[in-house]
Amino acid sequence: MAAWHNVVIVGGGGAGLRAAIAVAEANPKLTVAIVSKVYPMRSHTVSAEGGAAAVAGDDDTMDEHAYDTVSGSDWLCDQDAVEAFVVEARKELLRLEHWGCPWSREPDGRIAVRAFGGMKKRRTWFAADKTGFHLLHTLFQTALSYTDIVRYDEWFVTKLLVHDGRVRGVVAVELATGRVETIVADAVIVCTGGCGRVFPFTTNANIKTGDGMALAYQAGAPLKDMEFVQYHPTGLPFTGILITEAARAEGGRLLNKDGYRYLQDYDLGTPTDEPVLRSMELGPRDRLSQAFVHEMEKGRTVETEAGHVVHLDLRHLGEKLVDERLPFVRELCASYQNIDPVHELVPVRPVVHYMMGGIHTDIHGATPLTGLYAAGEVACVSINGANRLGSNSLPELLVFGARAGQAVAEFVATVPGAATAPVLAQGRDEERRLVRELSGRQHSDGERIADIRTEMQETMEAGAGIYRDEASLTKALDKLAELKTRFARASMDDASRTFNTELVAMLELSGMLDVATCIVASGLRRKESRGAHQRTDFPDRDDETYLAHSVISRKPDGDWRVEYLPVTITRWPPGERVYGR
Amino acid sequence: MPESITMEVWRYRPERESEPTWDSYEVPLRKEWAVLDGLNHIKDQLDGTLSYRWSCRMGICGSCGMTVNGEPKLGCSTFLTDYAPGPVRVEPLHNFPVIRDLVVEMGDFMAKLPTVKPWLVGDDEPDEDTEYRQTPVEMDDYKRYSMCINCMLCYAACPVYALDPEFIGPAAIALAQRYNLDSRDAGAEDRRDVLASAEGVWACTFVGECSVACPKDVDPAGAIQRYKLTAANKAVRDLLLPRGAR
Amino acid sequence: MTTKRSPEPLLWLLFSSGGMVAAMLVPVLLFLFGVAFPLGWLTAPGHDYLASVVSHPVTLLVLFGLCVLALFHWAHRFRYTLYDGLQLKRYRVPIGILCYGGAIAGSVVVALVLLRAI
Amino acid sequence: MSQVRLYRPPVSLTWWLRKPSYLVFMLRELSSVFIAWFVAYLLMLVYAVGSGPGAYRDFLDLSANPALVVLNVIALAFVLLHTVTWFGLAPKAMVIRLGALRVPPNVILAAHYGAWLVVSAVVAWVVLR
Ligand SMILES: Cc1cc2nc3c(=O)[nH]c(=O)nc-3n(C[C@H](O)[C@H](O)[C@H](O)COP(=O)(O)OP(=O)(O)OC[C@H]3O[C@@H](n4cnc5c(N)ncnc54)[C@H](O)[C@@H]3O)c2cc1C
Ligand code: SF4
Ligand code: F3S
Ligand code: FES
Repeated sequence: MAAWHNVVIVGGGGAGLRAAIAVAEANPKLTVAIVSKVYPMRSHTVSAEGGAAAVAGDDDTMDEHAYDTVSGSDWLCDQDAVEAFVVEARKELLRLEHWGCPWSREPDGRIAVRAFGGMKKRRTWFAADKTGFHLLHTLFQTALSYTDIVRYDEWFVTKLLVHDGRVRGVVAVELATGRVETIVADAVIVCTGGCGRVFPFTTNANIKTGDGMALAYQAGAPLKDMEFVQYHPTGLPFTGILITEAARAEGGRLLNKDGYRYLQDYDLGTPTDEPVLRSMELGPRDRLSQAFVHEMEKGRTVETEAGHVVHLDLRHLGEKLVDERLPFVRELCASYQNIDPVHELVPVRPVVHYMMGGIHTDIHGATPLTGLYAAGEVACVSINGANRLGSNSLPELLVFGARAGQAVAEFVATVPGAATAPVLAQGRDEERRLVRELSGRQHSDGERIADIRTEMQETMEAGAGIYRDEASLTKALDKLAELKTRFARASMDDASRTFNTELVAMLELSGMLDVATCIVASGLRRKESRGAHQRTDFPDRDDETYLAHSVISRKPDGDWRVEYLPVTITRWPPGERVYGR
Repeated sequence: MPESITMEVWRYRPERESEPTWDSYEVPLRKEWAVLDGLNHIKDQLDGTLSYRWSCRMGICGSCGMTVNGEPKLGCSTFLTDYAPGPVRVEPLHNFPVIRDLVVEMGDFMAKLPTVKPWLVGDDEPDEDTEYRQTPVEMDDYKRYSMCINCMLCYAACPVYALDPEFIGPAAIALAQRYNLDSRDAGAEDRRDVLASAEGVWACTFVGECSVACPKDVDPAGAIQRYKLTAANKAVRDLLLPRGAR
Repeated sequence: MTTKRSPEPLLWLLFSSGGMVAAMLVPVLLFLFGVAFPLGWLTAPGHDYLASVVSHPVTLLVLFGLCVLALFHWAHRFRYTLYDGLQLKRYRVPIGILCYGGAIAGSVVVALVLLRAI
Repeated sequence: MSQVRLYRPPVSLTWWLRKPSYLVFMLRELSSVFIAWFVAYLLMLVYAVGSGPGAYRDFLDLSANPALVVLNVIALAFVLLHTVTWFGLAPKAMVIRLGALRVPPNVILAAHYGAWLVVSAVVAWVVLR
């Protein structure tokens, strides 16, 4: 069986939906399909809390937003991409407003903005603290009005089909029936989001398993800057559920076990009563997470059953402000931690949150592999460099989702139709492989998928955490290789074709092992410390050698190769990252 | 607190059986564990064949709707200790066809949703460079109805939906009202045919359980009730006023 | 299934108005005439007085409104009770005729009885 | 989805016994029958009043019949259930604004109960005067 569309978009999160609308708008004659392993409105974008950044007030300028982003990235971003980004971010957020997004407002009806970490001006648009939820539902509901957008809800993409050096479609499994289908396309946009689940303790949802990165890598497209994994300083200790940065932007304070605002000891400024932009609690995430590690080493954190924590203090904000601006934080603390932040301290610790790296694309979302595009967290354009600023990701997926959609619409108009027979043959091979996987793992002497996954996650935490070094990374790499061999023999309980979630977990793990390997291998090669990549054996930034993107790609023999690409610098030469002074 | 708790899980494996059965599992009882954590423990350690949906585990993605001890709940926001000493009975959401185990078929809702046009219908092209003004007071009018996570608990709670699957249902109507009441929207008239049909608000007999079940305090029952009043007023006006004067 | 001609909104308005007047007036009337007087908790008013009250135009109007609306309230609700409680929605046509026919017939009786009271 | 064999759980005829809240709903719906009964009873009363003192006395005697009293007590209970549930949902349909302020639902609720007391008092006064 086979289906055909001009454009296939893998992923129905913010980036995927925005791309689909862009294609539909650019050329209504094109048929566009969204293939997503969950219903689009369940995508992880729904969890984003804090907000989306774009210049809003008269006191702010595009240049300032760009500068904050560039310095936040530790100069590893491409500045042409950032310049395009800051201009279009505002347009996109307004567009979303016109589509009905319930942005929080000033009393006079204008959009309200809040402060956010690493930003020098107030420019984070928000919808209380459910920004991603409102953004995703607005996009999803708006997409419903484009009746030409076809959806494959709860279909899992297992392979990108490449023929003659060009991506020609995907193979996907319909979860409800187990049916495997080849979906032929003139171009594919991958919008599958991040890969936080390769780590044990993450804010990321269960679906964030880096499938798209693995699909692209397997198909021969390179991955960029994979060593940069963002830790968010404030996750709830047991679950890893995020307490948004907005909590600090509204005035929340971080305290160590002595009730001391410890950030002042880490060159992040001096404590003040009112939050000061780009200072103390409003410093960037990499620096705050690193400060935590040092506090812990000094024995000044609180030890709990769920590991070491510090405290986030929101008590002085008062009930009214919390309910108006941070209702979800209150709800989450009550449900998952059994505390009321209006009256109690919130225990928090750093948690894996976001992937700066991803599929290497240009500023139109195009990858080096013809016909393959990527946007959203799965892609690396790059505007985030070595450290993403909070609230830049939501506008990023809108801006580059839209750009990828427009670029693809142009691309498919120009390319000739190609032979489909070899593509369908590849599809049938993939179907046979999947059937083999399903039946071949029904033995009882293999390990459980979940056990291998847990071991992989622990390996990543130990080897590629907030601080890493040669030894830890090498050890992790060896361990991952061992896990790959063991994974090949792992067994499954479930042979059913109907909604087989164990099969999904198996396919996800297979991809995660690749993604994890890329993270570690890229980290091993970068012998410097920059942004989120901190090597204890190379504690300094080395612009001489490493002001460059690492690009990892798969060699035909299954091994990998790491290369470096220059960083694009337009107006802001590398400088020192200064916060709080 | 006991060390463990029994979870009785409703199973349906269409390839193996035509009728549902129950399986029992012993899972650790931890104070921070939600029902979902119990299921994950079963899936990862005891029985890989159990199927259910989940993703965000923070009550916002709407995937994990299930019936826990007879009530529709989000598995990730319902805690095992609240059911100690057990057993906890977990079933799929009521009122939906079941694909397998705890996974229900919600295609019906997905098909109905677009019929109420849940998107902003504008009067004219907005100015690209500015926002529509909307005061917090105007936003209050619809804010509550915009909080729906499409979790389907309200459908599982509504007996009318069970009896009359044609009923558009609580969440879809609440979402239509979310746009009807938005000061930026001009589409109320477009939505009226569907909302004010026999399968729309008039099918609802105000059981009110939808609002009780809703984990996000959307109050779909209120949305429907309000729309009944609106639709009735409109109908009277249509009846009394000549065409041109409307 | 277009709204514009569906009788549903008007029937619902009758139902709701009936629900409201019934909620306001029926408890006290039923308490007095159905429980308190029969059980002798209170003395029933004399015939002459009651006749003069009943024949007052305002009373007639109120009683007429109350009875007719309450009947339509019954018709609407009872229809859905049959649909839901007994799962009879497939017989919606005969049920509709039964319920609203009953309410219309009842209203005629109401009118006749009240006219006699003048 | 033709290939999946969906399981369609049957809806039992006594679904309203499954949860207390469903039962309350069913009883609430049944209150309409007692309201209809009240209309009939009221018409009997009016008819009797219109027919003269003798008929009125007969009606009073009839109304004291224990079976009828029991019926009316039950009816009263249902009617009260109707009143309470009816007032309970009224604020849901009504959104009343005073300037920028939305009248809170419990104020609307209280207003309904207030009106009920006044109406009941007036009726009682007219009847008992
Ligand atoms: C808790 C949390 C809070 C955040 N808060 C903020 C914030 O305040 N501001 C901000 O700017 N950013 C925030 N972020 C980051 C931001 O939310 C994400 O980076 C962004 O939402 C990613 O969107 P996406 O469209 O790229 O992917 P997602 O929304 O993750 O969507 C991925 C899509 O791909 C599909 N998919 C994946 N694999 C497959 C497959 N194999 N087959 C088929 N489909 C597949 C999924 O079904 C899904 O539809 C936050 C992140 C987290 C975790
Ligand atoms: S209205 Fe409430 S219960 Fe219904 S789908 Fe929306 S969030 Fe879930
Ligand atoms: S439960 Fe059902 S009947 Fe109406 S009030 Fe809610 S939709
Ligand atoms: S897992 Fe997302 S709502 Fe429960």
